[in-house]
Amino acid sequence: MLTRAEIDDILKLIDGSDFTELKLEMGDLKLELRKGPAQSAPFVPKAQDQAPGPHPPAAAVAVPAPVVASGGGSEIPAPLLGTFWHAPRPGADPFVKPGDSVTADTVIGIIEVMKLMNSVSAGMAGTVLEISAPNGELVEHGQCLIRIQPH
Amino acid sequence: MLTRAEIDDILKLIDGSDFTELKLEMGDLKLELRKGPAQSAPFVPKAQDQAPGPHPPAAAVAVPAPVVASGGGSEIPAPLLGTFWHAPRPGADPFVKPGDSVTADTVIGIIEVMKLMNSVSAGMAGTVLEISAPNGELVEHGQCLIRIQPH
Amino acid sequence: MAPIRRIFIANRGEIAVRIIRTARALGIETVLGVSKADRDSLGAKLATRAVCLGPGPSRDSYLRVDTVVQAALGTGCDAVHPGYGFLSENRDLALACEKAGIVFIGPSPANLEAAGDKLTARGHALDAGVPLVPGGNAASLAEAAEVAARIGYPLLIKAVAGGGGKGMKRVDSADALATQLDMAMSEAAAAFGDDRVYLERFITSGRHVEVQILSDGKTVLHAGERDCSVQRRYQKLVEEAPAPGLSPALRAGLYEAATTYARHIGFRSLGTVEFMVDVERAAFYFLEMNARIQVEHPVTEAITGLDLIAWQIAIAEGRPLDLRQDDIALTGHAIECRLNAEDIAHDFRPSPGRVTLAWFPALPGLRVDSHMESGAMIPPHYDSMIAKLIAHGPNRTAAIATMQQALVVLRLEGIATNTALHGAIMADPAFAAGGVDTNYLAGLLPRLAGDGP
Amino acid sequence: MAPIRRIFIANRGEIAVRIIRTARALGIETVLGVSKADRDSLGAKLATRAVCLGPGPSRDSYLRVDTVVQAALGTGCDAVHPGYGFLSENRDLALACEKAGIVFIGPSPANLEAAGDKLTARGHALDAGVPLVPGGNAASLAEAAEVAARIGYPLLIKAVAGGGGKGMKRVDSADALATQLDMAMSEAAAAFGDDRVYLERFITSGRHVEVQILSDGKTVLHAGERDCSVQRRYQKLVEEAPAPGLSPALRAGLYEAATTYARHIGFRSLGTVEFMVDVERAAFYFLEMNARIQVEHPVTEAITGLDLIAWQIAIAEGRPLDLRQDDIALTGHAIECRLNAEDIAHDFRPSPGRVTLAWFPALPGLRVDSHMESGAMIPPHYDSMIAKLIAHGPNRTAAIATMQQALVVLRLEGIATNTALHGAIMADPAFAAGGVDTNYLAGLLPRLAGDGP
Repeated sequence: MLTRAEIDDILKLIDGSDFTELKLEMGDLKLELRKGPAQSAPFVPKAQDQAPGPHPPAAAVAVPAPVVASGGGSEIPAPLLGTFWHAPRPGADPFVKPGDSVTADTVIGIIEVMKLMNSVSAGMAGTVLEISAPNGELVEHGQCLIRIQPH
Repeated sequence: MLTRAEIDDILKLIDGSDFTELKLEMGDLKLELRKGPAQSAPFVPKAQDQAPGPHPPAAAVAVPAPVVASGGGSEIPAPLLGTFWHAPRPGADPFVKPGDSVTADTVIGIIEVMKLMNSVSAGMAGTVLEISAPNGELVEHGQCLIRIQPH
Repeated sequence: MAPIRRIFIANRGEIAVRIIRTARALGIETVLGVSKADRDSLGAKLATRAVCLGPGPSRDSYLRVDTVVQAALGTGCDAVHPGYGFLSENRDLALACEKAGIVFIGPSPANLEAAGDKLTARGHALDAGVPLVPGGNAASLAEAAEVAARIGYPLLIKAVAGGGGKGMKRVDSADALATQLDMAMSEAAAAFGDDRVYLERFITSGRHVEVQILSDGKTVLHAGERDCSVQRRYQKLVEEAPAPGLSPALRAGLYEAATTYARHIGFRSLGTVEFMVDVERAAFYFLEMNARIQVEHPVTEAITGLDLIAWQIAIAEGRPLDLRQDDIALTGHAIECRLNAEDIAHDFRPSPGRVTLAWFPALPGLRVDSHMESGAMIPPHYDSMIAKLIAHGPNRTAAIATMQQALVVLRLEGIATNTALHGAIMADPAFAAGGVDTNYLAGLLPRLAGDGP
Repeated sequence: MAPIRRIFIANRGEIAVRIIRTARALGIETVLGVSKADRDSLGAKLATRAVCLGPGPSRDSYLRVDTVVQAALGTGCDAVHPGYGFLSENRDLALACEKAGIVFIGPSPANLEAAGDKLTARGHALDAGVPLVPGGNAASLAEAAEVAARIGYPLLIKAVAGGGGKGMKRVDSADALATQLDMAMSEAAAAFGDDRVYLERFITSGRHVEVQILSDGKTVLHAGERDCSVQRRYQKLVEEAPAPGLSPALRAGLYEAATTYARHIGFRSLGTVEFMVDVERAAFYFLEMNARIQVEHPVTEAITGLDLIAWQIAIAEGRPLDLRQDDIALTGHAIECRLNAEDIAHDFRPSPGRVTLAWFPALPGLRVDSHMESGAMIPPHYDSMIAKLIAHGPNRTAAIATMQQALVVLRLEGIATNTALHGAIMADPAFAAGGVDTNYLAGLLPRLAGDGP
């Protein structure tokens, strides 16, 4: 498995070099990296450009497109730091569970920051593979919340 | 072009990771790296295991197999530090020049260490592409002396 | 109050590393809140744990009170250290910590209001009988013109919530007032989220001298003064302790004014009372009180032997200061140079980027506070300060000599730095003589560029 | 003699970095000869230039006199600094430099013969009237048995060309002599390419005290003494200056003997005269003279304020020592801990590998000499020492406190280190009392492991 630290190392290497293309194969994983303005970087977790400020509980936070392909799924990162909730309130059904189909707008959870509830949407269409972040625990900015198999 | 520092960076990266295979394409250059005992590493400049001690002028130094493939040629590294001489004595014809065919045993130059002359052989068969190290100047251990297109 | 076990550090850069150093020495765990741009920073590696607060820009990460408190709670921290800058003097953070049952390692919300708001601070100085520079606040151009008419030109516009020179503008005549007021207010809004400013008479020739205060709310001690007169556009560049050439009477007056002020507002924590000193007239004016640890605290640590961060933590834990004024002896002389990633050849523009090589020599008497290491990335979002060199010697000449050697020997590559400027200052006879005023650097720069006299 | 402009450093690790530090301060360029294993070392980055001498094993790179001289000539160096260990006391290198017209930053070939060969050194000590431990040389078992019969057991076998404990063996009785002699001779051959050994009475309880000498060939000065009694298998682990608890008379006697010896052999450079001190009897014995800079030189630098590498270079340039003995004042107390990459839980086996995190705190009074940085590789070919912590304080208690804090706060990860052992030594009441002898550590280790009394 590629660890986050290894990915960072590769990025650092690419960052400081004149490479235009890098292919890496490791077991199931195939990694291709290209530099250049015309191609999209399919690799780097992208931060939201807009600050996820405190907003009403129902306001959907635009989640960036999934960016890390590993083990056949895409990770949906936390757009902001806070407590991650699987369901709208204690005891309620979770927003999503493994096997569910989601669209880009499907709410997958809530991130609470000091009593302010920020809903998080999937940002892409696909099938939920795993709920990665535990219910009611702190997630940091960029941490994987759930994994989705894209359609 | 891949610089030496970039190669070192890649090696460091590979060294510290669990990668088994790495493919790198960059313009004309195609680089493949594999780890594992059964496969040869076609990439790392290999140091001689025997110390190139002071020996008679005519003694041929076993040069390691060429290891860095770049721009279509293989680099023949200096087996020891010293002054590199293109010819057996000042004014004489050089041992080899670009376009010459060489075998593994062909002497390609002399490395002088404190008046002791160490002859350096090509270590592989091929056509000389370039004499990389200037005549009469210091070469360090591992520095590219000449480049050869393997047969 | 219970001993602190885990500190959430709501800061970055060298001060995060500095706080971690003392926390480790005290056996306290640390959680560092980092922005995305600081994920691989030295502080993130040295902290017991690092959590990502948000994207690079400060307003989305380091300046978010709610996120900081949530992160501190979520990681089980029992205290927050705010460092300097960012939220360090933010009353909302102190209040939110209080509400959440977390120790704020700094003064009380009331202290922050009394000291942090510069207008309130001036009022307290008046009440305490501490001399003040003439000035007043202004929420509009009309009010500003009124104050200006009373105090005269040149004058300074300063951010009420400010510090570090941000939102500070000099106005030389009435026709420049409107523009400079606009700029100061928008800078203040951008830097502090608070556009309030006030006006103050500009002291044309003065020295910036400040007194370090430690107080547990009952015992108010000073730890000597620092001279921070070498400034560029109100940004301190070189600091030293003690201030060269002060008369014993002037020095005693400063200590007395500073402790009186701190006592007057019931201050409890570490803080600094800043003065403008008119050496010729042996006069000084209160400028402001900074209710936090300061960038230049190491020069005081060098001459006193105190670990100020450790004292700050101890006071926050509610422990009484078991020190008397006589226990704080000042030994030798210390100088600090702030190394910034900026291009002095191109109008000091910031020079973010990848540091290819970072190495500081292990010189006797030299301390280096830095988050730099080879391969470190200097993000474009923050302050350009990347290292502080602190030279301590038996006297000022020895400290300068050590600093000169450090500046020559260190390696900081891949980015532009102001190292050469520090070398020029240390080699300048006027600086060597000691006691330069706040105009000094503005005069030195053209001389160095060769277009001055 | 002309000033040196470019130094070839024939060494590696922390001492290469140390030499580069002073060279940069003096405006001298450096070329570092590295083995293939050290290509990416900190020293290689800090030197003006690095050239690869050969493969990793020392005998193929750092120990090759011809390659070193060729590299120095080929890179236009006008001087060679040999550091410590490796070729630092190699007469052939000094001669080859002389022949090639390169300054050897060390003593003359004649000095090296007089001091470096331990048998000759003993002869000179006898001539100079400096007290000696009874002993004699032995090229065969028969000769060894003869010397042993004269001096008695226990005895020590030492390498004539040796240093750093290599080739040194203790023999407790006649039946162990043959085996230990064999082992000592083969170790000596492997380490120094010279299998000659000599025998010496083993002083069962003594302290290792050494005197730092500076001499320009005319003026012979000392820079105080160092106590290096905390040793494991004749490897120094902790050193300090001054030696605790020496009477003024004993200290004066050591200084007198050291300078007499240096003067007797016409020594010109930096060197150290080592003694075994029997404190109870107020007696001391000459052990050897090390004609090079030593690992533990920073404790002397701390208490004298001298830059010993700078003085070594100045003497090599032919400049007279413009110092008198009175100019060298000893201030405070300094302690050095040698951090080794070794696994103290597994019989101190070396622990080479990749250092994932290296960070040392910027504590006032702490100096760190190291070639470590995050990501550094510790090759398996060399000495396991990776850093030296030097704590300097107004007194021994303060120095120990600083060292304790440094040991707790530093981060050295990815490899095993002996940091915890140093922590245990600093916390041990016997060490804190001062004046332990060379048996101290052998007694402490079982106590720490819990299987001692």
